[in-house]
Amino acid sequence: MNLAAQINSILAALILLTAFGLLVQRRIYGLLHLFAWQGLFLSISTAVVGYTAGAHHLYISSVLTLLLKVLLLPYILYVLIHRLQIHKDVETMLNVPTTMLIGIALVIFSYHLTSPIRELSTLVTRSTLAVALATVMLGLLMMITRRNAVTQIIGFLAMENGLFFAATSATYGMPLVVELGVALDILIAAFIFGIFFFHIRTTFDSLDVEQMNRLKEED
Amino acid sequence: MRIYPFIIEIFQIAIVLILAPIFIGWIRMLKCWFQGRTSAGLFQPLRDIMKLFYKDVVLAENASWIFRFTPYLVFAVTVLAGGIIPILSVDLPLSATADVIALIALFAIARFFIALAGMDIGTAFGGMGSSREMMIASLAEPAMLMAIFTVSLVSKSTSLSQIVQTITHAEFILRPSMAFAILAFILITIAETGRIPVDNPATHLELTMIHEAMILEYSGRHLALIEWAGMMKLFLFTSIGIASFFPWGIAAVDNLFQLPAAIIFMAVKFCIVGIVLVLIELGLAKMRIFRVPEFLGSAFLFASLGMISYFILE
Amino acid sequence: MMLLILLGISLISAIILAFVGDRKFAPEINILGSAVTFLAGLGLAIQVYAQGPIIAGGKFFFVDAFNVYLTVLTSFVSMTTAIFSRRYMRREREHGRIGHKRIRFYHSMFQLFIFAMLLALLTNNVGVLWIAMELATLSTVLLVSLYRTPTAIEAAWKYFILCGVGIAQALFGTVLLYFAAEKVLGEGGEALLWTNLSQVSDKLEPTVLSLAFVFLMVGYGTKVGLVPLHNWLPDAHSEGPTPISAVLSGLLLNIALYALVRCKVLVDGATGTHRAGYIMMGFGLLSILVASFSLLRQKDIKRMFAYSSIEHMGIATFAFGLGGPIATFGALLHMLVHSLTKSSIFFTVGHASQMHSTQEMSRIRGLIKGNPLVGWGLMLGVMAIVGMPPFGVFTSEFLILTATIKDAPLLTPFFLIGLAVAFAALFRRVQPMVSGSAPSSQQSLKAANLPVILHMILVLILGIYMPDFLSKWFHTAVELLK
Amino acid sequence: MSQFESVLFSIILLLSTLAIIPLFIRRQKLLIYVTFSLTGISSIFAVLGGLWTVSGRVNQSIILPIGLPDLPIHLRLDPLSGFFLTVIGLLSFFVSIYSIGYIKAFVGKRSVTHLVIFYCIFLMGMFSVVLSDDAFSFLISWEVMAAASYFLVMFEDERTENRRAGFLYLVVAHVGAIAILLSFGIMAGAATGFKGFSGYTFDAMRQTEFSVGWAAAAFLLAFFGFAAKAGVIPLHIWLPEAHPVAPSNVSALMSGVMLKTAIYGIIRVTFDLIGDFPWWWGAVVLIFGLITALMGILYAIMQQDIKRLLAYSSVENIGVILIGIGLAMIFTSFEMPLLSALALTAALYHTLNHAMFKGLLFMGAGAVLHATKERNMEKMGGLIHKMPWTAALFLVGCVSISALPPFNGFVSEWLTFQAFLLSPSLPSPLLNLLIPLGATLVALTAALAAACFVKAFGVTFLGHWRGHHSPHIHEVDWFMRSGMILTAISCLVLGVAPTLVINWIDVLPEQLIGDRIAASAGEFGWLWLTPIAHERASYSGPIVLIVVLAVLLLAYILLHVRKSAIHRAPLWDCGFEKVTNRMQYNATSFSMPIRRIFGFLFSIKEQVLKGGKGGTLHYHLKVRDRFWGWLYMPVADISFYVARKIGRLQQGRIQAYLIYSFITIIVLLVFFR
Repeated sequence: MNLAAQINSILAALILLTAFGLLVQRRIYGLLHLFAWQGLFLSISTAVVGYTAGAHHLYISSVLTLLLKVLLLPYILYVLIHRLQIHKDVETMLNVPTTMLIGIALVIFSYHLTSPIRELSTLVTRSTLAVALATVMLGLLMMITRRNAVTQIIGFLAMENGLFFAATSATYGMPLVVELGVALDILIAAFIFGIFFFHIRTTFDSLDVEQMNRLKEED
Repeated sequence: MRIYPFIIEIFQIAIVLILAPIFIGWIRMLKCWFQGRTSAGLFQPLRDIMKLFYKDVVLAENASWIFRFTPYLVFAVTVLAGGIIPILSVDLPLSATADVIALIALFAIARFFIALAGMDIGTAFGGMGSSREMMIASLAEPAMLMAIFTVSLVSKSTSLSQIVQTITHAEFILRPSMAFAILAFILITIAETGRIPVDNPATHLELTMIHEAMILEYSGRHLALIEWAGMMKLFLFTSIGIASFFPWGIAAVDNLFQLPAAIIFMAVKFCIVGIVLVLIELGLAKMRIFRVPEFLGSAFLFASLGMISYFILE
Repeated sequence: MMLLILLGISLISAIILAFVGDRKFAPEINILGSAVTFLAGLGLAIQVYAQGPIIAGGKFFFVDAFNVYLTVLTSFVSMTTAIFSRRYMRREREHGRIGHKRIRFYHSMFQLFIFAMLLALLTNNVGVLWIAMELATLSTVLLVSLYRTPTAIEAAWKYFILCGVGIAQALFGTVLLYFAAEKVLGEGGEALLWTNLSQVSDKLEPTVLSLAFVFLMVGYGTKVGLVPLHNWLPDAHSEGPTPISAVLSGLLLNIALYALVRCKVLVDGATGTHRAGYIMMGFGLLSILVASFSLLRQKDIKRMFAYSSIEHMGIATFAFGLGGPIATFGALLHMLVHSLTKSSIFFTVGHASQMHSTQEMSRIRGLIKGNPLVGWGLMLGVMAIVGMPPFGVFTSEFLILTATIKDAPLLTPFFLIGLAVAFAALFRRVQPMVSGSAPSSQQSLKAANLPVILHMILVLILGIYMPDFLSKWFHTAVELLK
Repeated sequence: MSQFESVLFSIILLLSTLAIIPLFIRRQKLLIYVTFSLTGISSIFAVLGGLWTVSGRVNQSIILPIGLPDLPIHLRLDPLSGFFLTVIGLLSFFVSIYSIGYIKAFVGKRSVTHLVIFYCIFLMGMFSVVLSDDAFSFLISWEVMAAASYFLVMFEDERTENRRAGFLYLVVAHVGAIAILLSFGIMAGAATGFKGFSGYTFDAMRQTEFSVGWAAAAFLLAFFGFAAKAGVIPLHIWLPEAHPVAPSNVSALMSGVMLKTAIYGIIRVTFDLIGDFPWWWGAVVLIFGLITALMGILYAIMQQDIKRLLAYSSVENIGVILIGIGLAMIFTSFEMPLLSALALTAALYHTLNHAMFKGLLFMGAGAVLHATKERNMEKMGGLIHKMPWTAALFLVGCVSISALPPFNGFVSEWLTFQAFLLSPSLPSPLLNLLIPLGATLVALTAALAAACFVKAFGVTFLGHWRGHHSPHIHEVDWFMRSGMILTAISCLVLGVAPTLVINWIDVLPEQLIGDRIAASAGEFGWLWLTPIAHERASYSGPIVLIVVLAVLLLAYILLHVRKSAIHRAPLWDCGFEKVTNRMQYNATSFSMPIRRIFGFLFSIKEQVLKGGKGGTLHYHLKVRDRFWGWLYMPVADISFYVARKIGRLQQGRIQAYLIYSFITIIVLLVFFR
């Protein structure tokens, strides 16, 4: 197992760690930092993979990641949080240990899922695909367990990170067109949820999504 | 084109017209004798009819044409039936006009219109009579059909003259099915012709009458026609029974010389039937209207027993 | 060339409209743009019809019988919707439900949405297909919340989050697809081109693809609105402005189903089993049942028809899953007639709710008396959508049902229960709305007649007579989807 | 002009009528005259085509260039369709004449435009149903017919009862249509195995041999579907709701001929498309026929609404027709072509007859409704004085439907009885024992029918007006009268000349079963009808008519040679005083004895309330269809229960939705990877 692979797997571990951190972090700033860190690890690993595999378009995407996920998005969120004055509030969550256990179960499950692919793959990064899938799942789990709109968005973006990581680890990155397109979409999404926060805040005077349950069938 | 069948036809219709009232007279006479009264004689019903013909008609104000048309129709239909049933001879031109089922339908016409007439003037009694009459009829008809079914099983036909011929020509065997059928038929005849215990032709006690309630408002020739038709109905039902169960003696085709014998046979049979009927009427009292379904139910039971026993025993 | 016009016009007009803003002639520009798009679509269709499938733009675009008819459909319905929204939106303005800024926003986003859908249809690149789908979602999210009422925002938020999550799954599926493809086709853009993939589909790694299909199914299935991923759909449809509801259920669902079917073809080719088909059948049947029973308890008119859209998407999905010439033919036809009928129903519904200034069905009465076109339009539209002849929906359901009896007789009862319940539920609600005498509170309005009449006539024609070229198209499409 | 041309011409004429209707929207009266005369003409052409097809034993088929891509619309004209075409056309011709007078009453009150439009579409639908020769076009015309009639039922849609009836009708009809679709699907599948569309043509179905199971499934589905349309109990529930509330000319058509298209369907599928079948199919049809006939007439007797009564009696007659068909099927499956030909002839004949007299009766009821604005018999009475024509014609209808000679109803019932009486020659002893019991049920039905129509006519037209204040009632105009007169005449003719009619329809059993009864039926010449053999049974309508008339006249003349005056006097009534109208027997009291006897079949709520001023008694009676409680309510409850449970899915919290998709992924990954 060569150096690049080692570095890559360490980064993968870190990403997984951050994912778990996101899952249980109560404070909103903490979430933001963790998210930024995750982005950073992601971009580094992308660069590393690009270097070892000589897939140069990966540099572009790593830079892209750096700009988007480490700088831009956290910044936007930061600004929003300030505007909305919610940087203080601490989110209540349903009990942490269970969430952790589920998270671990998910990691194992995704490992089990990706094992056949690992056999197939010849890439140095192949072992990290499980982590990627796990990150996606954890992001989804986070969106389920959290009640705050902002944290939900962060979970969503974490999922995106996971996908991105999957792209780099399973295959040496998607074709450039796709990478760019995805980035563009995420950007638009960012603007949209920015707008949304304000709408929600103005209409429900809080960002708790639990309040949004008027549209339902049962009576 | 043979001519004398037509003569027989006319002759038979005439006999039906004349003998029907006399048959009623005979029944009443017997009744009187059994009850130890002196009777009005054999021809009293005939005289009554004649008397009614000479009376004027008193008609309710709002009686419509139906009310006036009914007696004629009822009479005509009954006469036609009289022309179809083989009473003296099977060699009747009209006999092919209707088989037993159609025959019953002919009587149904009469009933239908009498019921309408009963509702026409719009009295409570009229309606009551029609309603009950239709109820009884609707229960009697299935039983009747069942009995006919049994008979036609034996003789592979529903046309009466055919039945007569098959039974007379076949050698005589005691058939349980026929026995049951006869029982059923007697009960049905009692119900259809409005005799005790189903209905009482003599009464005018409001709540017990059925047939009388319908014709309550009739008078004069209308009443005469209806009464006459009623008498003929009893006579004809009896002769249906005779034709389908005891046809021996009815003249065969192309045999004029059997006719006198046939007349005598017929007279004897009718006398006996009269006695039986009277015994029944004396033995029983008129039953409540809602016991009638049970009465007819038993008739139906006998009939179906007859059919079943045909399949099982014969 | 045609392609450029087709995609260009809608993009350009989106930009123009963004600048034009709320001038008097903005709606006309909107109509004009989509009309030109429609003409271009027709041109393209003729081209394809004449000379078979087209690959253009350095293999970036690929047009075959399957997507060209959807292209024409999309551009047509968007045109009629633009015509409809002219009068509808004007009235909304007059009643002060929306202001200038939002009108501007509405128009340009509408065009952008069309662009996204056309891109999704025409592109040859599975990745770009995904991007376009995401773009379509994003461009409609803010349209759904156009009215800024609490419920509208809630609906939009749910739409955004749920579809976002779903689409993310789809991306993962796409990644896996690429992973499998690159083994065969080598790295780079080539590996995501559908044309190449479909040629080598039998060489692709089955385990990976079956894994990929799960994610694609969930991802695109969310956008198709398949139970149990459907929850965003009724909310979004009922809260958004009616033209958007019309295009959402008329077009967007179709496009998503299109994407799903494209993927299914690959997976079937790779695995050689019918597993993907079974999954789709399961989802379809579940959607039919759940949707039809939910129909029974609806009070909001647009919500009800949203559920009926779920039901019909379920039918189409089921049919695609069933496979076989007749079922596939039926499914294609069903996509066509459903989007025509459903959009025209939404047009009438929009006017009906404007006339009574409510979406509650219990307060909408006597439409035929009030405005014959709206009333009869709604009545006949519903007759069509529940599958009464001589309308086109009957034809497709006829084919699908008879095929079902042959291939999956045990599923037919459930299918039928769904159809029957849906029929009863819809009629139970619609009949009192159209019939009877009009309440005093009812206001009169100038309805947009043309779209409704146009759609109904088309559906009627499709019901009793199918033009030769169309059937030929469908047959070639069926061949493609074998 | 060939048969097919004349039929097609009639359809085209209807289409063009539709085309010109917009010209007259402003001039409603003119619209009525134009459209109904045109529909009348087109139905004449249909009749001609049909008659000629049957007598000429034609078998033509054409293919129209429209329809599904590889399945153009096939049309076929064979004796079976020709016969039904004649039935439909004949009644619709009479009704069209009648409608001119009837619909004019609406002018000024409401727009009749969409009524006439859907009237045309309705006729077109019925014609094309019997013409179509492939599953697709059959279903299209079938549903178009249903939809058109639905809109006609909804004509006076501001009344809630109409809306309820329409809804019920459409739902039942649609469910039935789905079942029919399925059965066609099965047959088509067996025909081609779904290689292409060719299997959907009836020809393909004819030529295929079906496996036993599939054939049975197809038959049961088809029977269910058609039964739903024909109003076979327990699927009859919509019929007594929809027929009464529709405009009377429409209810005449619906009861008279629309139900018959279902009969057509049953015959077409069983005898023609499937071909050979086991005996129990026949038994199924027979049993349902018996139940329908008996229950139908019992419900009919209980009614107070005259049109409801007629609707229920339609149910009964459908039952009688089905009995004939069932017998025919049983005989066929035991290879007794002659007998089954007899039974089938009886069924077809009754189809024709019922079309006539039920049409007549509904038109009469319509006339009454038109004159009194009243459907409830409890308020009627004595109309015979005010509207003699209507009364006489209605009476003809009543006599025919109560199966009294010499009118037409009797002939078909009599033929049915003959078929029953011949059943003992069946090889299976069990059937030998059971079928006669069926015969007695038919007899019971017939007798009850007579009672029912004594009530209908007696309560409506005889006695005194029962309402509190009698409105100014007038006889209806000549259009309505002539429509009814023509129908009445055809009732009489069909009753008096059965042998000719049987000769005419003889080709149907010959083609479907392979034997014919006309040879034996006419062996005595046209005067006597002898179904199997003259020594077996015989009936002669003409002689009955002539002799009865002769004797009647003779008696009348004899009794009027001596002039004897008629005194009009007040009622005697056993000397009771002050007989008021309220004392008359009314609909409820007339049916009381029968209600007492058969009460256990209904859910009857009977209560006497003391109240009002002076302690007047009020009697309330409610006779309800048990099948509501047994069949329909539970279904509705269950589906709403399920709906409520499913509603829980959409419970508003976005987290829940996310969980759904999460779980979905997991499940799929675990089980379907």
